[in-house]
Amino acid sequence: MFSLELSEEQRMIQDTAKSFAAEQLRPRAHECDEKGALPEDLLASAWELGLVSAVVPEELGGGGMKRSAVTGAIMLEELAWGDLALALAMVAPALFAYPILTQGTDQQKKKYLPLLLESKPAPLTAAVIEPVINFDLSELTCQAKKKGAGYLLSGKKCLVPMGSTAQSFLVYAAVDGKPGYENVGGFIVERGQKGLKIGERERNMGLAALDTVGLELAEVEVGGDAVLAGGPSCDFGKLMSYSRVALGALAIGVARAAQEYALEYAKVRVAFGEPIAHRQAISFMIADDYMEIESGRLLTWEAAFLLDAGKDAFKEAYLAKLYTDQVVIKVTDDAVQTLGGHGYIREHPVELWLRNGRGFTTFDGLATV
Amino acid sequence: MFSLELSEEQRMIQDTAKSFAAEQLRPRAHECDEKGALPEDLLASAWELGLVSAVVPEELGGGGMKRSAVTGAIMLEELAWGDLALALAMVAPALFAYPILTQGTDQQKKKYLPLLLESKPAPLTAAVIEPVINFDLSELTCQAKKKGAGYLLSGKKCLVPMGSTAQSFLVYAAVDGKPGYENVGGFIVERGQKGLKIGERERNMGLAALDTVGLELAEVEVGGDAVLAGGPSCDFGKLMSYSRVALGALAIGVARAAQEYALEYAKVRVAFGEPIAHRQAISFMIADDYMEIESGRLLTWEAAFLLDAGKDAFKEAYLAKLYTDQVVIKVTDDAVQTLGGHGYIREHPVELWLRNGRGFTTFDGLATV
Amino acid sequence: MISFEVPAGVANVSKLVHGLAMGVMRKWARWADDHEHERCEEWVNTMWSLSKGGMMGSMTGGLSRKKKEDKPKEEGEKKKEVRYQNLIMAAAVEELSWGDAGLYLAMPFMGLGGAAVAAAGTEAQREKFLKRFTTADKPVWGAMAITEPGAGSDTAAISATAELDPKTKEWILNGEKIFVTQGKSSVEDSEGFVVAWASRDRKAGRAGIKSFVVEHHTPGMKVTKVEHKLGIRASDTASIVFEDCRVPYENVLGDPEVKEGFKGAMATFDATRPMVAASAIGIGRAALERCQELYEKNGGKLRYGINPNRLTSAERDLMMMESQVRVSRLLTWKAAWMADAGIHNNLEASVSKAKTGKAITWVTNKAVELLGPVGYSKQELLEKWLRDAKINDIFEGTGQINTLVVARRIFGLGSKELR
Amino acid sequence: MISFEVPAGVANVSKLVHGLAMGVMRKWARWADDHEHERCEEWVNTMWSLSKGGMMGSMTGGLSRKKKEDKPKEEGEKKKEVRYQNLIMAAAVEELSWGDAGLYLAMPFMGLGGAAVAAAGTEAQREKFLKRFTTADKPVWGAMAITEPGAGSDTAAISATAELDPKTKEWILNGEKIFVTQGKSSVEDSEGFVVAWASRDRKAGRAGIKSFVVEHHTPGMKVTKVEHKLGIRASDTASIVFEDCRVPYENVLGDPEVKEGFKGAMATFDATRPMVAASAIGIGRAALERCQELYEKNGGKLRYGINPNRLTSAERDLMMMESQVRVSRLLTWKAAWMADAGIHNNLEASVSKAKTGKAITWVTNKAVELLGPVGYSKQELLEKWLRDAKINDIFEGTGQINTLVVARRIFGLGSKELR
Repeated sequence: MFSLELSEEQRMIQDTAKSFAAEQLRPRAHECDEKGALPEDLLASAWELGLVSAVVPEELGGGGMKRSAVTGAIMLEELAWGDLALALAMVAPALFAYPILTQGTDQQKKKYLPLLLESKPAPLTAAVIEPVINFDLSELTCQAKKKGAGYLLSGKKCLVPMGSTAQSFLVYAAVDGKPGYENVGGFIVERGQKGLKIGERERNMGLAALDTVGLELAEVEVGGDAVLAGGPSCDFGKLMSYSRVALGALAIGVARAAQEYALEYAKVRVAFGEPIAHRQAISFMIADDYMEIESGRLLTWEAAFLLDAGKDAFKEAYLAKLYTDQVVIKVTDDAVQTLGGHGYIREHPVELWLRNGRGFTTFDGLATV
Repeated sequence: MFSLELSEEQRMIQDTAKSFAAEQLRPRAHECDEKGALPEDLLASAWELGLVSAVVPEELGGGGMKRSAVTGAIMLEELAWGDLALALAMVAPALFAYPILTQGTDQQKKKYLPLLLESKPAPLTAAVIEPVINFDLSELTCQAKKKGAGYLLSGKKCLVPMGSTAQSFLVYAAVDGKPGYENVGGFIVERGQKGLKIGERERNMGLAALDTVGLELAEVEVGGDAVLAGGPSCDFGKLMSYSRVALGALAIGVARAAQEYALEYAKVRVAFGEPIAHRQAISFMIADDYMEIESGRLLTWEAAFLLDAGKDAFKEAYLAKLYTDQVVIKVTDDAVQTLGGHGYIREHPVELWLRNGRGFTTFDGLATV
Repeated sequence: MISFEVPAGVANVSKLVHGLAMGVMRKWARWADDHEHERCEEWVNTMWSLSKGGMMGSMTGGLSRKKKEDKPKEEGEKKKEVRYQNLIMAAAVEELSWGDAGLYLAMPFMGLGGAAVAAAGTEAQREKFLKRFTTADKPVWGAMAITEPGAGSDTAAISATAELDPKTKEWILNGEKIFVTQGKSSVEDSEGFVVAWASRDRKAGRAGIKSFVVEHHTPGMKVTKVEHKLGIRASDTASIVFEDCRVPYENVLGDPEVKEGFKGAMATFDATRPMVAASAIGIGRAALERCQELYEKNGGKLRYGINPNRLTSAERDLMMMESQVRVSRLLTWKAAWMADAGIHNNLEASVSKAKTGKAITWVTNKAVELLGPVGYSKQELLEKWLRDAKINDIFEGTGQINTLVVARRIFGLGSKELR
Repeated sequence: MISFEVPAGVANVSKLVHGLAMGVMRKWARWADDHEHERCEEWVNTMWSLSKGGMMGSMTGGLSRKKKEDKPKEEGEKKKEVRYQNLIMAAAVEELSWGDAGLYLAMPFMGLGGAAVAAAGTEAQREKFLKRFTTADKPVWGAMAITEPGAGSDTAAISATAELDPKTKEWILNGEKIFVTQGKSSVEDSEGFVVAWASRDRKAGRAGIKSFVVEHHTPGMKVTKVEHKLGIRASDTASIVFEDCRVPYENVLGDPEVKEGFKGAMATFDATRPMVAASAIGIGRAALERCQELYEKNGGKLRYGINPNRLTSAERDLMMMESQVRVSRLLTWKAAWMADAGIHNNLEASVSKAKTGKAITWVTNKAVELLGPVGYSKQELLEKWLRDAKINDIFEGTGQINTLVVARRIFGLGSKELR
């Protein structure tokens, strides 16, 4: 029944993520951003937390933990509070593995899920976003044409996380050129396959520390066994609802980081003889941000709860993402504004959060819970 | 060259309108609203100012003043500051007469324009708005079908100002059912014509003091000589640009009334030991409103200036109206908020301005300059 | 464990009250708006018969009872099942306001005055003052009188006084109260009462402020004005003047001594603010639903899932309206649930009120805007909902006051630093 | 008479500078963003040759000259033809920032420091300090140093000190300045100068604050840091420390005595704030135009004139972006025109800055949002424009500070009441 109290397990996972974020991520986020890289050791220690791999079924050697979107949302908020790039890098393998877990064939599960149990991050990722204006999940320009028992994939993708080193890509494409979520298929493409060109590391406003690449697919041939759910299409709407919940939680994490930082700054920064927190123009703005963060979190959690309860939640997850997209834009801008000139320089993290936060309206499919 | 200084003439007209608004309108606005009527004497004295009729050409016995949208905007802002219902009542005859002035045939001019010179408000008005959802000027549901030399008009109109007593109505309709501004025609319909049903006085959220009615037209037959510009269509885009400028100015007038009232209230209302103006949550909100009013006014004036310069200004007038529509909504809400409980009771005028202000998004074609 | 499952008790009340709202309230909504200062007999009588049947009591008793039941738990003690009284109340208020916010406020009911008695009164006071709401022959109202011409949000500035007559042991009240919801109904039109805030000792500031139950028709008390309002016109909003109005000693609520009485009074806001939010949500939902209905009737579709930039402007507005209603409800339910679970909810109560007041004002404005002439006309209720909704950003603490509470709490600043 | 006709002088400058912006600035924009702390030689040399040719002087001299020419007019005197120097400058700044806001700030130019000399300096000081900007062999920069680690918007809190050595008649400066635009270029990389604000008498508060011209490479002055920034990376933003830095007596600007020096210093904001707004407008227009272009290339149309609720969400956003850019320009032109016409524009200068800073931040954010992956990628300049634009809501007074100025003016309240 209605409650907003975390379960023991949720609290444990939250604590784990929170500590890791505070101790490992936050102190290194600036350096990672400036260098444009997440060091191997950081990725490895993040992976060792086992936050992504716990859901591998027991029969495949995993912990068999029940997958929970709510718990995932709680975890991702904390990680994104630490650093968004790392949080996205951590869940990149899940972008491949979780759809296999829920919709994959037995053969696909056996082949790929055990990779999550390795000590190093599994070299798996997914390709959803396309480098076009008005990119729309219901009208993918990447196409899959039937050929024999399999498909020929053609099109372009971008913002593929950890794509430079990934071995296997779950590529989403419109089957036979038909629009609509219901006609989207997931196709497993292996690095080195003929027709697959993996682009240079991308350069974006934010996420500099995260390895993202573009893909060009020129009639890449995919066998029938490499089609998610046995094909032709999969339950893409459900996959995207999980993604939206994840992105909502990540956006809230970034926003919360910014709001808390601005709040602390306002308490100590003195102007005109008093801390600027004493001015309503500052404190009301931050109070408003606090309320918007609460709002976005509850919307996201509710959508997550519905997914966990086996509901469709397509609308709820969509609305939650629309909402949190705007929350993170507002709050990170307000944080820079609160710090004034100090917010504009890269010594303080708020400008990084602003840059990262500007991507959420674009990040469809870039994370999952 | 660029200047925001009023000309002598503009200043004179502004002063006239301002005094009338302060002395005649503001003190009686509440009573008019509660009673749902504009007293005859008020209408008559407003008409006597000659603000609408000055443009009647000399050859028809008028003053032959050059029509200026800028001057009109200045005047309407002042009148609306006094009372929107009266301002709209005052310009209602212009809704009929000005299109005749600029686009009418000689015969139409001779027949109708001298009515403006009478001592009582000319019983002329226009019918633009339709009682439908998604009402769109470019897709009027009121239709004009060719019949002989004239047309048969069918459809519904609403928010026809001063319609209960008007003798002649300029009714806009889509000619032969074609969409687009370019296919809208203006048709003169006289009270009592067969097929014309003039509805009961309307009841709306605001504008209670203004007489507005709905019209039902069932194959009302209009002769060829009663078609604006000789027909079939007129320059409806231009007419609507003038209307948008007028509505922009009226919206700014209402908003300014509210902003000034809230400002004065905040200076004297004491809470927690000081005037509430000393709190940034209040004073910044009102400062912001001041800036938005300035913004809306300049956008409106620029569009008006372009019209006066003979430019199309279709886009500029449209954008100005879009902008001012939102300004008046925000500012009047803020004013009620500033007064708190006192803003919610009808003793103070802010709630009236809020109600009137909510209509601007709907008032297409309800005024002109 | 985090759960958004609606408790059965809540769902039942929602359903029950929704029927009432649909069946009785909606049909009188426009009439009541048009007939300010008149009583809607069918509504009052329906609600009175239900109150006497215990329905209102079961809905509203909870708000007051929780304080006693939710004493600090001993460590290790198995947590008691949460009883959701506040949540049930929020659900009921939402539905009533979905029906009509003015009629909701005008229903014969103990109101905030009764709630204060229930919360701060002794057993004897409860017995004496509250019994009437389930036993009287005719409808009865209760009211709360706090605001004064010179004291709105700044309740510490209250200038009404209560002097103790040592001879008769009576309180002598003097002062003027305004914006008393159902004030006239409570003290002139029924055998109800008003709870008036007054100061025993103006030098003591907040600590001197006490609340006094003043029975209907008490000599020296006079309703001097009933306001004409923007919205919620079905409800009477009265000015009440006290001139040497004598009240029995035992009618003071809580400790009559001058010491920290004020904090307790302010704490009732933690219970009432989420209810004001719930009322706003009911109105907002009514507007949203009607708007969606008309939009869809008119051939519009809501294409959830596509690139938001490709939605129509109306579609996007409708979705944002929907989100705002949902968000408002979630925040309100959080605050109510915390009260039910015995968790201090001062911050969350103000969050729910501040956010909801603003959000629903926006929602109802958008609804009118989206429907154009149809929205602006009195043929639909949309324009009325806009007017009704606005009060929720004003009474029980304006949006600004509630934001101030939120800011003070999250910054950990007092009223001297963050003013 | 009200007129929105663009004066020919303004139109000419716009056209001229637009060519420069298109031809030189745009091609280096991304490079300059990627190579923070490096000088873009082609740009600097191009602008230097133009400065020496007098172009920059003709553009910028106006800002300073207006004060002398626009002495209060005698009644009845025929009004002089307005010369539009401020408007011309605003137009130039808009175009330069349309090209690239970072490069605009980095151009060899007397900058705010030079403007202060021009506005507050004597004829001899102007001759001595400003001549170099048209005559030097190599590019020269001027800078203004106001902000300190502990004094941002609160310029009265400046703690840098200027002590007069009675023996040598030199000023001895001590203190740390931060956020000095083109600080390094002015005092280390060229034969320029910085105008530093320091207090002669900290007890005197604002009245004790004076500004001092400190020549490049003056001993005791050191650039201690060059910031890494969110945007406008082509421009250097330096920290400068003064340690017993000796400056000739005649380098003080304005009256060296302690009396009301501050108000004059603040008044320069009335001239500079509209120019900051103009810079924001240039960026916003660049983003708007590119966004419209890509939207239309992609098959989108802008259907002005239809019911706004029927527009697509992107269409409506684009129209609102367009309105915001237009509004910002109109407000800015108003403030600039008032300066040109000799009308006190303190309120309007702050209005233009406050509104524009916020409006253009929103516009550039929307542009990135509307274009999705294309907007977020560095392959387009949109993401850069977003980063560049934000500074305009911060420097020369944050949005909050400018709103405070507006509020104080319209309420007629002083800094003690409205803090």
